[in-house]
Amino acid sequence: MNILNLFILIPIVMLLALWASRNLRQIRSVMVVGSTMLLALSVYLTIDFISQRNAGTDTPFLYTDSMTWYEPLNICYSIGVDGISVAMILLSAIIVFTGTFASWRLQPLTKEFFLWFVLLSLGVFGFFISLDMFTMFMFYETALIPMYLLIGVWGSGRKEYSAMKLTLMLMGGSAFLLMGILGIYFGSGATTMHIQEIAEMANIPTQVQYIFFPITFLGFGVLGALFPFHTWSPDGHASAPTSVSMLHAGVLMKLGGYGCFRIAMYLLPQAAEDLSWIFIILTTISVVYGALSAISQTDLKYINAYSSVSHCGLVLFALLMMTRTSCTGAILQMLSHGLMTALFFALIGMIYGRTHTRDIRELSGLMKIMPFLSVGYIIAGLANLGLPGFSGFIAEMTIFVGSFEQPDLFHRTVTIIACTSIVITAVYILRVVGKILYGTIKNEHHLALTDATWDERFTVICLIICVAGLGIAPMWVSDLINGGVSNIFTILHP
Amino acid sequence: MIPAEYYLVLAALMFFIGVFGFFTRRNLLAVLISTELILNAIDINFAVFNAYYYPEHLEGFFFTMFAIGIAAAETAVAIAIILNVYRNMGTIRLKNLKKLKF
Amino acid sequence: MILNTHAIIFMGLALLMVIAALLAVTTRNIMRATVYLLFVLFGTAGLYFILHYTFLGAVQVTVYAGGIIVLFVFAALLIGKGARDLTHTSILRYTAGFTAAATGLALTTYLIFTHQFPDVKPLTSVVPINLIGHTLMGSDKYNYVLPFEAVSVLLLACMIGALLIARKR
Amino acid sequence: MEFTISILALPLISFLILALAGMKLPHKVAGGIGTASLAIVAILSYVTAIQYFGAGRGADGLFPTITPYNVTWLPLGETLHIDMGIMLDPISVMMLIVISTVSLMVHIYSFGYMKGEKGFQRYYAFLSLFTFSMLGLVVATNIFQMYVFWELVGVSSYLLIGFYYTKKEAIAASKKAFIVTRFADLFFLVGILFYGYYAGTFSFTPDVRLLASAGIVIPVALGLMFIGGAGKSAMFPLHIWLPDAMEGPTPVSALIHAATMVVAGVYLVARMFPIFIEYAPEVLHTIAYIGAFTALYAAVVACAQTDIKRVLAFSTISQIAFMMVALGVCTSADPHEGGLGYMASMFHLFTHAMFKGLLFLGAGAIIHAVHSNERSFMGGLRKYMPVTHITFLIACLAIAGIPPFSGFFSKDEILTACYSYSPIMGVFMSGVAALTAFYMFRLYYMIFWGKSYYETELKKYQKGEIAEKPHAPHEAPWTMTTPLILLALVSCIAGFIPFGKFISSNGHAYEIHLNAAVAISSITLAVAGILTAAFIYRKDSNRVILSVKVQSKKFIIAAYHRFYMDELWLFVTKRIIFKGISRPIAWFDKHIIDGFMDLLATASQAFSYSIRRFQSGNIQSYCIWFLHGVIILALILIFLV
Repeated sequence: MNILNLFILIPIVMLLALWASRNLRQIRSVMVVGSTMLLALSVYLTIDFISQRNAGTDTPFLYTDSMTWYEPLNICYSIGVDGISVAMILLSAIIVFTGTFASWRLQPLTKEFFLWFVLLSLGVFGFFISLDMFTMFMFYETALIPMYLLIGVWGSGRKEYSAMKLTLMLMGGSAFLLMGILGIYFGSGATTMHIQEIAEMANIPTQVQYIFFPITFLGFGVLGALFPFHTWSPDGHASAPTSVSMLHAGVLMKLGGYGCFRIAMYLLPQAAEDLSWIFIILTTISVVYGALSAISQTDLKYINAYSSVSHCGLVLFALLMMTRTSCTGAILQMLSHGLMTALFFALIGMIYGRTHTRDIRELSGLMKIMPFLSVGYIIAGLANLGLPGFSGFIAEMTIFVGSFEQPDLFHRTVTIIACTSIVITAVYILRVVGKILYGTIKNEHHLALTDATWDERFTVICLIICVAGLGIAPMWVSDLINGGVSNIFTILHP
Repeated sequence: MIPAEYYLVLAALMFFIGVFGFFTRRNLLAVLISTELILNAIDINFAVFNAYYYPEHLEGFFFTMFAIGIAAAETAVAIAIILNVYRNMGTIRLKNLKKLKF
Repeated sequence: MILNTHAIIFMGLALLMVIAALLAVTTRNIMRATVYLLFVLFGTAGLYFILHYTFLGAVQVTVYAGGIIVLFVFAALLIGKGARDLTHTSILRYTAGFTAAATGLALTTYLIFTHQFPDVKPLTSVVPINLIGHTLMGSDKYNYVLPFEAVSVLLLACMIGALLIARKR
Repeated sequence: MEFTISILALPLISFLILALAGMKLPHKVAGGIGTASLAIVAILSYVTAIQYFGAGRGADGLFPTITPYNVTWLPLGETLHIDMGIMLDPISVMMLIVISTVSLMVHIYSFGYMKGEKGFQRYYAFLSLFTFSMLGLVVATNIFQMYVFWELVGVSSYLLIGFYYTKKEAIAASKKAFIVTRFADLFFLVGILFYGYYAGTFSFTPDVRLLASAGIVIPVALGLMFIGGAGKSAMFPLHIWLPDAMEGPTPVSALIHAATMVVAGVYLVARMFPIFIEYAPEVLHTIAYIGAFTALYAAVVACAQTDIKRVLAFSTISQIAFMMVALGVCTSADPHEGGLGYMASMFHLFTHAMFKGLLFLGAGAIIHAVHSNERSFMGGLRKYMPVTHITFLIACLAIAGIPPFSGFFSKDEILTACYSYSPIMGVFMSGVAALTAFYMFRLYYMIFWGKSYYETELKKYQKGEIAEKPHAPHEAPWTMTTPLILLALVSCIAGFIPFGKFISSNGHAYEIHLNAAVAISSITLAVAGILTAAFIYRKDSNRVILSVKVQSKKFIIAAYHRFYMDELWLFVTKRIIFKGISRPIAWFDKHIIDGFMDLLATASQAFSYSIRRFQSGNIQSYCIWFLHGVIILALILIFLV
């Protein structure tokens, strides 16, 4: 059997097992076993993929498989992976794994929470392994819907509002997306919705591309927090429970970037070439604007959400720069941002769980009370502002170097503007670190608080190791991704 | 021999009188009465078509008969419901029955 | 059209039915409405007799006039004052209802008179009762034992249902 | 030279050990690990230097550039890749010595200085991290590796400045230091990107043809890189972080903010010198002018400070500016033809690291003794702290440029280079040098001479005016004095090193010969400066000084406030960026953009409410509409179709 099917099967089995489990112990063991299996599987997949590539297989996708699903519309369950999807699957598995531990003590309705959580991850994995546009879209929707309940039920603050807003905006995005997919399918005259086939036919008329590129890009862009459709992100993240924030910012937002690249740009290359300038402007605004907004926020999660807007903006920005290096950088940034934000949200959730406030004006001197979490926070912050040795640095540098390969004035200018974000990032990160971790303790009640428990430590350490590992040894990931990007570029820039 | 059209016109008249009553009455019982009028008009039509155009068959005949039977059943249930509504809400005025409304 | 007995009876019945129907949907007293309905039902039974469907007329009289009207009367009596509350509806609704009904009527009449019906093959004698019985109980083509059984089950269900619904708790 | 990898590895390992297990280790063990690893690193550095310079010059008369390690760390596109490796050439070997020596001294010194402090292990961990990053920076094989370590240096500086994390000023200072340097790094990065694109490589030795065809871009790239260097090296107007950085522990100031990290900018310019001199001499001269202005500015400000560490900080800025000037006045790669400044700059970097480290460590000893940075708590300390006094005096003499101390030789070379560039520059820099002598000895006299604060307090106590007996200042423990003595010795003899034999602008040996005119004039000026300082500050309340002070009160106050540069920056950041841009953007986002999205939602809700009446739940109205619809459809079907 194709190994990729396991990424669907394991979550399904987990769902059944969760449904059957009777107490907290069983739920936890199902989650731990399942997520560990997923992680192990994804690691195996990565290793096997690399060794197959090294052995010289150079088909665009490996582990391909196809099964017709619905004859009249030529919908197939086509799966397969290239370097990019392998990286994304690995990322998702890590986040699901750590997310499990981050919600170790979640109450109430633990079982239901994990049911939705697993359903969400099922959607994510399905999205990354599918090669059929419709199947992809279906998994995309599968991943979106649980979000509504996860935020609406287990969230905090104005959770109903946020959940509604997030879902509505993302649904609006998927409406565009569906239009785009159908446009591509009928425009190309293909016999299936298989991405590779449509891309190789390459016979979508330019006029049609001009219509459907913006639509598709926008559809995915909403999920990638493209300015001005990013406002679901701050509210949504602020209300979401910890592990959901992690999964959402860590993986779900990456679906946007991945889709933009895999569908919008890959299948509509001509329009991508000609119309990219519009979106470059928007993403440049995203990058700088998100960072600047983050400076004056007072809620920790808002700061991080705006920072995500900025970083995810950089992902789309790099994709639109359309050089091999910048696109590799974009994927690296997706990986790196996924890990870093997950780390950040995990830490914020842990701090919030203790102090019951996320307002940076009310927090101070946490370093004395919870040194482990504080050190974790500083490391996350430093990673976020692009310190060498962490993943953020290699991703940003790859992006900037790649963007510089476009020698004309417009691209140069926006690249330099985007570069300024690294300074602004430093400003808001250090502001937060200085305010909440350093200094003296203002609130007497905080003195009684405890440092991280074992499950929290485990989550944080896992993520830090991943962030640092990616930052110290970027070669293999970079190669892995580069392979996938190169394949796409044979179509994008023949 | 009376032309079939006469019957049909009569039935149509009764039908639309029933419809009119259905629209304008504000009382459940009265609405039900209007419904009976409508049903009756239809029954007449069935009988007339059968008797005038297809006398060798009995479809219309039986249809009317079953319609009468079912109308009786329907009325019984409807009146039971109306009585129940009245008992629970103290009124059978349509305007006041809003409990199930969003 | 020759003005024969049938015709005169038909005209009388028609007049009675239309007037009674109009009164039934306009009167404010529910008891009166019930009685007007009774007239209409009797009129209908009369029409069936004219059509030589005597059995049908009998059914109409027993089931409708005998059964249903009794139900209405009991309901009206049980509800009492509440049933008498027959305030009229808004003028807007009234007009809307009237126009709809009038237009519908006009349209239907127009269709009746313009439509080409097949040739008339009138019934000359009363439908024999044994034919009705055989058809109702037969299981061949154009026989109705299955609907008959279905209706009997339905009636049973209705009876139980009506009991359940109206039962005092 | 394969063993050089351990020069990098040891501090890193020590950092990791201390960071992961540090808090559980006893203080002595933690400090011991850090110091031991550093001692080995220092020895290895000396061995490297001896082997490298001992191996002699190659056939072309140059010391060969050795690259024992160079691995591709991150490939970027087809041609570009970031490499990580070790490159040994004269200046990197020289820097290895400087860094490992000063770092070792600071490690030893900190045993005494930081004794009993909470977070002792953390302190040593950070020191190791810093040393690792700084060593990585100097041995970088390419500009991007340099940038990588440049950032790491910045962050370790951030962590060390903010070491006392409960202190408000320290937090602010660390933040400021990081952000200001980061701001400068942005330019550095853009410069690197330009350079990388047009040179097709990040290495220091690019393809000459590519550079020549790039035109104006290379000077721009180099200029941007210089801005990055200016941020780290505290050139005006990016110097504002350095005085504040003195909030960190004093040994850290000695190591990072005097001897090593702040000269990274100079090192960067020196590294890129061949390209500068070939393709962007104008940029180089601009650097000279910026440096000259910074030197003067910092020297003037230093004259008015009362916090002894601040004085030293400004003196550092001024001295680094000297090095920048020296690099900037070069007009050719040949040391005989106007390329002298390169060698002078490196020489000054070397000597300055030693005596400025010494000054800071001395200041640390004093602060350790009197528990304050303010000069009003000092005075007359020479009796109480003899060792510190002598070593501090040596350092002051060195920085003032009095022979035979090391500063004289290097500064003399700088002045010679300046005179050969243009007499005006020479005279200007000589003036600044005199000012240096003045403010250093002002400091010296204020600390060690004049009325003793302790004695005054003691008298008050004896008279019964204050209840508590003041603590007597005491000499520092041996762990602190040993590094002082060692560094003082180095400061005494370093000037006699035939520096030009090892390092020169084109790599060929260069014989240092003192320019008699310059030497004599600079000595005269220095002595004049010292005498003025002695005249004014040796005794308290001199009449002349009072009248001068009164007459130039405004100027002194302005200088004390560093000519309001901080306020200007604060205005830009707080008022313009934070209040003027960030707040409005956040508001805009919340109310306009999000408001628009909400408006969409509210509008559709309002619309649905308006058509909600159709769904009245009233079966009669449904039927009316239904019948109307049926009739209309029927009419259409009958009459229109």
